[in-house]
Amino acid sequence: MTLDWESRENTDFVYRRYNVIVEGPAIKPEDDKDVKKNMPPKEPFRELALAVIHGDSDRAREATKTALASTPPLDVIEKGLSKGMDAVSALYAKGAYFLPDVMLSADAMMVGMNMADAKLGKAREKKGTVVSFVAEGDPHDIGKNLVVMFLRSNGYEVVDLGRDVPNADVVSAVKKAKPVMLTGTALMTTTMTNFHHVSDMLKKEGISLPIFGCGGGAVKRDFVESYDMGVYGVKAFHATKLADAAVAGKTWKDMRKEYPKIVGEFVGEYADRL
Amino acid sequence: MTLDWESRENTDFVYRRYNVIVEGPAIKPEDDKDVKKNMPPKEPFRELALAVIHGDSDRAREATKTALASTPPLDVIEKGLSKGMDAVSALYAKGAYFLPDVMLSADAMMVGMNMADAKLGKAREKKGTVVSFVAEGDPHDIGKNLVVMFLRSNGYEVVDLGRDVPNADVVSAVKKAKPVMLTGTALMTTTMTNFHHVSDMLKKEGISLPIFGCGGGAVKRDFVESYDMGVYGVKAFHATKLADAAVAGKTWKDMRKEYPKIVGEFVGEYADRL
Amino acid sequence: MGIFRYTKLAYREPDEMLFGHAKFPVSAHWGLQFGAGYVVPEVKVAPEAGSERSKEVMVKECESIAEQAAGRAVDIGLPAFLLEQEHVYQQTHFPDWGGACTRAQADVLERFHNEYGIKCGLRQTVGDTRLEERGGLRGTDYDNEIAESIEQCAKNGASDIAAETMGGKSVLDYGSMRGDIRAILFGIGVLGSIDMEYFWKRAVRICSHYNCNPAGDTNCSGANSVMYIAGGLLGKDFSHTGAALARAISAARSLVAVECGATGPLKDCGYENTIVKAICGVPIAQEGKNAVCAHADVMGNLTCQVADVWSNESVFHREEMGGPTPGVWLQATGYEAALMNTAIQTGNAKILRDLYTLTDKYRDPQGTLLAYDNAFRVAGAIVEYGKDPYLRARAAALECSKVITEAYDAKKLMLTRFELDSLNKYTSVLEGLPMESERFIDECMKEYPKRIPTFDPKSYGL
Amino acid sequence: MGIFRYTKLAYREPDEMLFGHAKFPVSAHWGLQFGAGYVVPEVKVAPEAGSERSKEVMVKECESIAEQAAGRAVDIGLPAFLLEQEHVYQQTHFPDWGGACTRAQADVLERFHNEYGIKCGLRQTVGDTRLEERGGLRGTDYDNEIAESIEQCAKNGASDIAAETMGGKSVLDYGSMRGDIRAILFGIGVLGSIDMEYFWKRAVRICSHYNCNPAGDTNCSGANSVMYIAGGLLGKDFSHTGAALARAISAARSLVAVECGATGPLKDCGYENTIVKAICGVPIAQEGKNAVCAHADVMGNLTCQVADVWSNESVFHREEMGGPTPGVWLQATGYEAALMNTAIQTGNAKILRDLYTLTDKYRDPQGTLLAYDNAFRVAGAIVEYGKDPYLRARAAALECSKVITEAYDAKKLMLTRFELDSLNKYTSVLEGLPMESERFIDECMKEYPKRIPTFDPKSYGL
Amino acid sequence: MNPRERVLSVLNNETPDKVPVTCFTQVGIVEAMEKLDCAWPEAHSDPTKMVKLGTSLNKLAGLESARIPFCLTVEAEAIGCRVEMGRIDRQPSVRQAAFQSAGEVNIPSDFVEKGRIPAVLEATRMLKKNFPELPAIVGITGPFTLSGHLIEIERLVKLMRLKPMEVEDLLDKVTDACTAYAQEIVKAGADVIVVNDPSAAPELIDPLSFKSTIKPRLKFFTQGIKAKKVLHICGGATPIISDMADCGFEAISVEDKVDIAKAKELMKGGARSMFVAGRMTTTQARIVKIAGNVSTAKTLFTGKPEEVRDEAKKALQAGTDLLAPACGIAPRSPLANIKALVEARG
Ligand code: B12
Ligand code: B12
Ligand code: SF4
Ligand code: SF4
Ligand SMILES: [Zn+2]
Ligand SMILES: [Zn+2]
Ligand SMILES: [Zn+2]
Repeated sequence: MTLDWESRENTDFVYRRYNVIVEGPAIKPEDDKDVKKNMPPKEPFRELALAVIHGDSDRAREATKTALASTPPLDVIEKGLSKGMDAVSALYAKGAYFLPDVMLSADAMMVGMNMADAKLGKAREKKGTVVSFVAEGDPHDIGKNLVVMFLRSNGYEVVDLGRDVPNADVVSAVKKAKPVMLTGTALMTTTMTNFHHVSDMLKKEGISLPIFGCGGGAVKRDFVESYDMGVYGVKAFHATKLADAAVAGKTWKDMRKEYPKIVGEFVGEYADRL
Repeated sequence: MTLDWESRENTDFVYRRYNVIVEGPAIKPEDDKDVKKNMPPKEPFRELALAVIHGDSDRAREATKTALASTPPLDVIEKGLSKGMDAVSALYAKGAYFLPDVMLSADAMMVGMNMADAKLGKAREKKGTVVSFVAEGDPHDIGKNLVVMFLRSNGYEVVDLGRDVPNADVVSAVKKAKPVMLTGTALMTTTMTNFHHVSDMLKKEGISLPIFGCGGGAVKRDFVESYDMGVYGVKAFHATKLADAAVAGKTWKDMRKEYPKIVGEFVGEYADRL
Repeated sequence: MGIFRYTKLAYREPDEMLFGHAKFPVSAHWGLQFGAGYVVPEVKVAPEAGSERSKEVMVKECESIAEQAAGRAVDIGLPAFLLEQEHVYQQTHFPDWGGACTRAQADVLERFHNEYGIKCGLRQTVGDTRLEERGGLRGTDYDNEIAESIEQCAKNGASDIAAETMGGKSVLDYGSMRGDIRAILFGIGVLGSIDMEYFWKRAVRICSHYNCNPAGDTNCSGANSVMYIAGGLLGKDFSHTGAALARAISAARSLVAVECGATGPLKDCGYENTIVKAICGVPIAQEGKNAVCAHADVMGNLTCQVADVWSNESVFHREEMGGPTPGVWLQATGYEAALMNTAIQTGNAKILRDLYTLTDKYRDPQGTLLAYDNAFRVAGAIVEYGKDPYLRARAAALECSKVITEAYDAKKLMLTRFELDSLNKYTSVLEGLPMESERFIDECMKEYPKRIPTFDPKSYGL
Repeated sequence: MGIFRYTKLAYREPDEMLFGHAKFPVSAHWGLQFGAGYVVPEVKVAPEAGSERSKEVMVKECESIAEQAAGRAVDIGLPAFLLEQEHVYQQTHFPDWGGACTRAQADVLERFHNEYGIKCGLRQTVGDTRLEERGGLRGTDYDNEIAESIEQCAKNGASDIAAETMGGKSVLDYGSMRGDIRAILFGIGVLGSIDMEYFWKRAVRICSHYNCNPAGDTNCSGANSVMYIAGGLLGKDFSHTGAALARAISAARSLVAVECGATGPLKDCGYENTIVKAICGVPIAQEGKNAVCAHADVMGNLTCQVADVWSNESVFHREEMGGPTPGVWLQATGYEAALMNTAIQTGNAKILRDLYTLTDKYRDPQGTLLAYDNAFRVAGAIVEYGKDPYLRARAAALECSKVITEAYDAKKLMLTRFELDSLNKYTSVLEGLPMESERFIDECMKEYPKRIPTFDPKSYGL
Repeated sequence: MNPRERVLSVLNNETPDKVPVTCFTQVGIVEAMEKLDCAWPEAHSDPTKMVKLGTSLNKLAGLESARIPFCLTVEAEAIGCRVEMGRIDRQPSVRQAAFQSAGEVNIPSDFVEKGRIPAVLEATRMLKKNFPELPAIVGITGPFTLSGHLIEIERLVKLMRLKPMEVEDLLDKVTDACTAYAQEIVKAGADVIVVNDPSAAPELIDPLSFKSTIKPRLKFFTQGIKAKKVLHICGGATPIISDMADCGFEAISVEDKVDIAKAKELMKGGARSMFVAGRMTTTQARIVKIAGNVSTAKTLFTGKPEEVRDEAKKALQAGTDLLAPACGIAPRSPLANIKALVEARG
């Protein structure tokens, strides 16, 4: 064009995109300020993280391949892919990402992680094992699936029992896997009561106490804290922080008290614990 | 100016002064062919007419004085002054004369007419009476003033109620003056509604229906024809033709139907009535 | 008590004048400024027929006008706009109507301002309901109502108050219908100026108590009536050169509001505003090619040249296929303002200004007069005699005559015989007028009171 | 029988494109030219409701529209203008009505041309009265009437014939209601193009027998419908990025009329005309800020950029305070055209063009697409696949997506999430479509006929 | 006015003599099943029991509703999903999706003759015949939720980003099926069709996808149905309220997460102006009726009758047009609480 516009115009006097003003601009995820400050600045890590953030499995495959040529597999996971997943958590938390985005990112993450694991040869040492289930009679498993996905992409071994899981099965799985933590999900008032039973059964078995996090639609903190071992989990990605805490030796009582500190953010449901 | 215009512009692509393009040389009004054939050939009438045509009040005063010395006052008016005014209307209608010309001619006509009337002693018989007003709340009276002027110089008695006239005053003036026609003018959407009220009030009074012509800026034919007695007047000088028609017994319904015929010319607003 | 009179121009040369830029910008609430480096679009819509039947209906009507305008502004991304409501009779006659309508519109604008951050302003133009033939212009009920209506509007959220007062109208009408330039000069230049002083001293005082600017006053009743009668190129009810003279005269009169303390933006229909701006540097509103709904002027582009607010003219409140008229016409003025603002922001404003001006400069003698360089000359003539309202009005007319004659002689402006003859005739009349205000007034007072029944000298302290 | 297909652009670079200038200017009777170095204002007014009650009334109505427009043109000194009459149903359905109305208007224009030397033109836009669900688009009575009406208009003095045909509308409507970009591509890009070929081969043949130009055809029923549904900035019934894609697609379709022999000026409401002009260099009409009577588009200035005719949009035939609408709106477009012509004559046209463009280039993604430099890129994508109507439509959409994405990436164009997400979604759909026309059509034919009851494949020879 | 007239008058945009107390979501509770011998799981497939249970809360508590069926698996089962039928206090649920990918989905045109659909249609006819004074309300699964059943909700959600065209095609097919099924129900005599589309809630998909992908289908659906229509979407539906209102339903039904007063406010806002057929018109976004929203999870299930009354009063104050539970009534909810709900209207 004959006129050089961009350098001179203060477009604010010519037009204003009110839709953008009231809805907020669509910014690229990597431009989000919370993401920006935690992004790995250097390659190949940046590209790995970006592939995850964009939920692009193909890109993740390429990036991992390239990275593995020069970088230790563990670094690929921890300094690259995982950082991407952290960004996704942040975006999900602030409402910029939605379920589909998170699931695609998880897929991309898994693609990379599996490649890295394969390269590693021997099984990568997991941070620990977690058992996850949806309460008996409850078909709502999306929340649980998210939890599993976050845990896996953060280096945990997860035994996923699925949905509508009889209480007895939960107990025997725990006996077998010896997890650092057990996650239960229930979305219905009529199914959440199963948590109570599971707690009692575990106690009865005298099993060394695993930690017990639960969340979901109808379930509220009061209810979860009404039985032993219960910790009310709020967001699916909190599960990883809770598991880390469990590995670090925190008990379910500590977790109830220190939830916001452990997950590292303000949590409405635990407002009284800040 | 920053831009150097004169040297470059081909103004023909920007504007064209059609008035300059179409105007021929100026001819004297009395040489106009339509005027010529209706001019009184003999003195003193010719001089009376000429004084009016030229809108020269002083000349009219002189001519009338001279004429009255030898001629009956009625002839002075009808064979002299009026002929001049007829010529003026013709010139106005064909676009050779304009508002100022007409106003000045009207002034000259009035000077002579008043003198003749005075000489006559008793009141000269008028063609009829018309009541004119501008709607309540409306200060726009130029159009109305024109109407009054045309009517007066065409031999009508006009009761000029002025502008911003309360509806009740209009009705009582009509009751008192028993006019052949009532002219209302309104230029604003918010004042024209008064016509409707006046119409209703007159109907309620059961007054024999006078004709009701209205015009002005915001007022449209549709609106005027939405109440009884309303006839939409387009040009101020149409008022005289309409009054003549009223005197000849045309009703408001006739006028709506025959407007273009009555005023004797194509009228855009009545295009469907041609 | 005298008022301040301009004896100097606000600008050193015409080229300093530019749309969107005034020497003395004005701020209004809701974030709006005038003349501060951008052009503000304006819209005004006449309340629908019948809406005057009750206060409630009128308030609703005004509210919906505001709502429709603001909605469209946001929909097409206008950064700012000014809503004007020209009072119908009742809004001035019953001051509480004026107040309530203002409040309703202010609330709408405030809501949009808060929700979208759009800059907006609300102008209330009171009606001049005074009638010379009904008790005169001063101290009647009509007159007092106007003052009260101004107060109500100012109090209820108007960002500015304007008017189109009618002082001198009786004499002006007489003159314009007869082509009597002396009557026009007397009506607009002398009587108009006297009445303006009366009217605006008071209006400025009232506004000063509120967060509301006294904007100014156009010579709608004078120069615009004449322009109207003059009509299009083929119209001949009044010569266009004569209309130009009336316009020049009106500048000397409209200036008075500013001398009394009005701040601008001067009202859009004051085609004389370019001249006034040259003198006092206040922001001005203008109308032109987006006022086709109401006027068939012959300078649709030219009036953009130094406008700070760009407006339509009162239009019926109804539906177009493109939506309700408040939105439609704001869109029209909004896009033109956007073009001007782009030019400002890209550094091309002076080029665009000149394109606007040149498009109409020689289309008609009225355009020739008002082209900003010529307007500047007329402004100079006015301030030369700045202290005397009569003399400065006369000087304005004579300079206008010179401007037009020169353009004609240079063969830039073509004139018909009718236009040239009447210009010459009027000029010789003007030249023959006395150089003393008092003598001129005496002469006029000998003639006009007896000729013009509606003329009420005491309305002007005469 | 194949038709000529464009595989090259008419201009070497975007900067060559300019308002008032077309590579291939067109002449019409009454002294008018298009694209010959000046911009022609256009006006169109819809006949009043009820005027269709008889042929006589309709003829009078059309005559008075012509009269009022021409009168105003002269009154404000316009050097030239184009009158367009968009047919109401009866004018096409009864070809003798169309002929008589044309004759009446032609007579008025001829009279003004003779009296004042004003240049004028008369465009008759026939209505597409065909309905797919009523016997299909070809060979029905409806279809034959259209041909006859074209002939009657051409014979009776029209200087050009235009249309806004509706081929593909059934599928397009389905697609736009569901945000289904594939259906939009199929409806406009494939079906629309097929029908255009059928319609315009015939129209061109008819016009060739008379002193009448076949002008062209906009995608009013397609891309404009989508644009309407998309609405203002806050409208969300269809994303504005999606509307831009539909617009890009429509260029590949509207081009077909020219390929069949249409000469321009292409009809005003084809916002895609900038793209078409880049390809074939014919003059174009455009509408924008003076079409507010009908459209709330978001690019009122931008569309001036390369217009050869500047138009309003159909407006009610009624009175404004400023006079009857034919005059009012011709005055509006006339003044804008005058500004452009001043710019041309003073050598500032490119600056003004860029001001127009930049005012709206980033107001909305639709403006981004149509800014002449970007439009030029899309035109390039079209001619690259010029031989295949489907592939070129797809290419247009993909280039459009690229243009918008780049502007967004460069942070010049702001987008909401909705706009960006839908753009991404549509783009991925488009990218996934087959590269063979036949396969695409097969796929579509498997889906749409059963879903869309009004869709009549045999109307397209499918 | 009888209950039917009362409910329909609201949906007809007329003024009822009093606000109806009704239910557009599932009404089966254990107490009623036991009292009237119409227990789950049989009541899911036996038309006579279905009618009994569907009208049970009217009979026992005066609720102004006859509502069938009681789950969201009827269509999924007919199309080929494996469904587990649950027990007296647990609804059926989909155990296995019918298809592995969106492209595979193939809905036989005779699916309305399969599974429990004939039972639902038969029950509808019986309702119409035997309970003329009650509004016959029949629920169906919304297109998005049903699509989720057919290919797995998570797969569906991911596809929305990866292969949007496949989702579009799938949704079109499923919408056609929903329409066909609903038309059968209307033919059988239903007064009101309730579309339950829980998976379209903002908890699962972002509001913009609802607008751009789901809303057009719902709009298309409503155009084809000649009965009164109600849309129920669970969860925190506030961000999509104005779009829900704009789909052509006479009413929308919302959960207790939604503040009814705010929802009404939101409906008023929205697009101020738009083009219709080349004309710019100022549209008030469509204002439709709202049903709801006494919490089923908390109040009706575990709360005391007084708490039910209080919450119902709040809903009335907030302007609910049809007083109703926030969603499907929990099967173990006490009958006393339903009675309290009805009484709360006062
Ligand atoms: C989608 C949905 C469905 C889908 C489920 C698909 C699926 N595969 O999951 C379908 C359509 C199948 C469905 C069916 C039913 N549903 Co449902 N459904 C919902 C809905 C709308 C959204 C649930 C959801 O997926 N949310 C998104 C996920 C991501 O959130 P989430 O699971 O809560 O997980 C989050 C947190 O809780 C946390 N979290 C979860 N677990 C854990 C664990 C740990 C350790 C941590 C830290 C965090 C954590 O992380 C996530 C956020 O990051 C809710 C409404 C609502 N407001 O929640 C109703 C809801 C759950 N459904 C309800 C009902 C009643 C039903 C039905 C009974 C309806 C019927 N009449 O048929 C049937 C169930 C039939 C049966 N067999 O019993 C009711 C339950 C009411 C009650 N009684 O308590 C709800 C609450 C709606 C309401 N208005 O009350 N439903
Ligand atoms: C001049 C003028 C004024 C002058 C009036 C001077 C005067 N003494 O008349 C002044 C400045 C005072 C004025 C004031 C206002 N005006 Co003013 N004014 C105009 C203007 C520009 C021209 C009117 C005019 O004189 N035309 C010339 C005469 C000769 O025409 P006419 O009266 O229409 O008459 C012709 C025909 O109608 C016909 N005719 C008339 N009566 C009759 C009767 C019969 C029987 C027949 C046969 C024919 C006929 O004959 C004439 C032609 O030959 C119009 C614009 C326009 N488009 O009309 C606005 C206009 C009328 N004004 C308008 C407005 C808003 C106002 C104000 C309210 C502004 C304000 N807020 O201050 C004020 C009024 C204040 C109040 N008190 O209420 C609006 C009205 C809008 C609306 N609501 O409908 C208009 C339409 C302009 C616009 N578009 O905004 N105005
Ligand atoms: S300018 Fe025109 S409209 Fe404005 S007030 Fe004067 S006449 Fe009235
Ligand atoms: S959540 Fe409630 S409402 Fe939503 S479907 Fe499930 S039961 Fe029905
Ligand atoms: Zn004015
Ligand atoms: Zn069109
Ligand atoms: Zn069009």
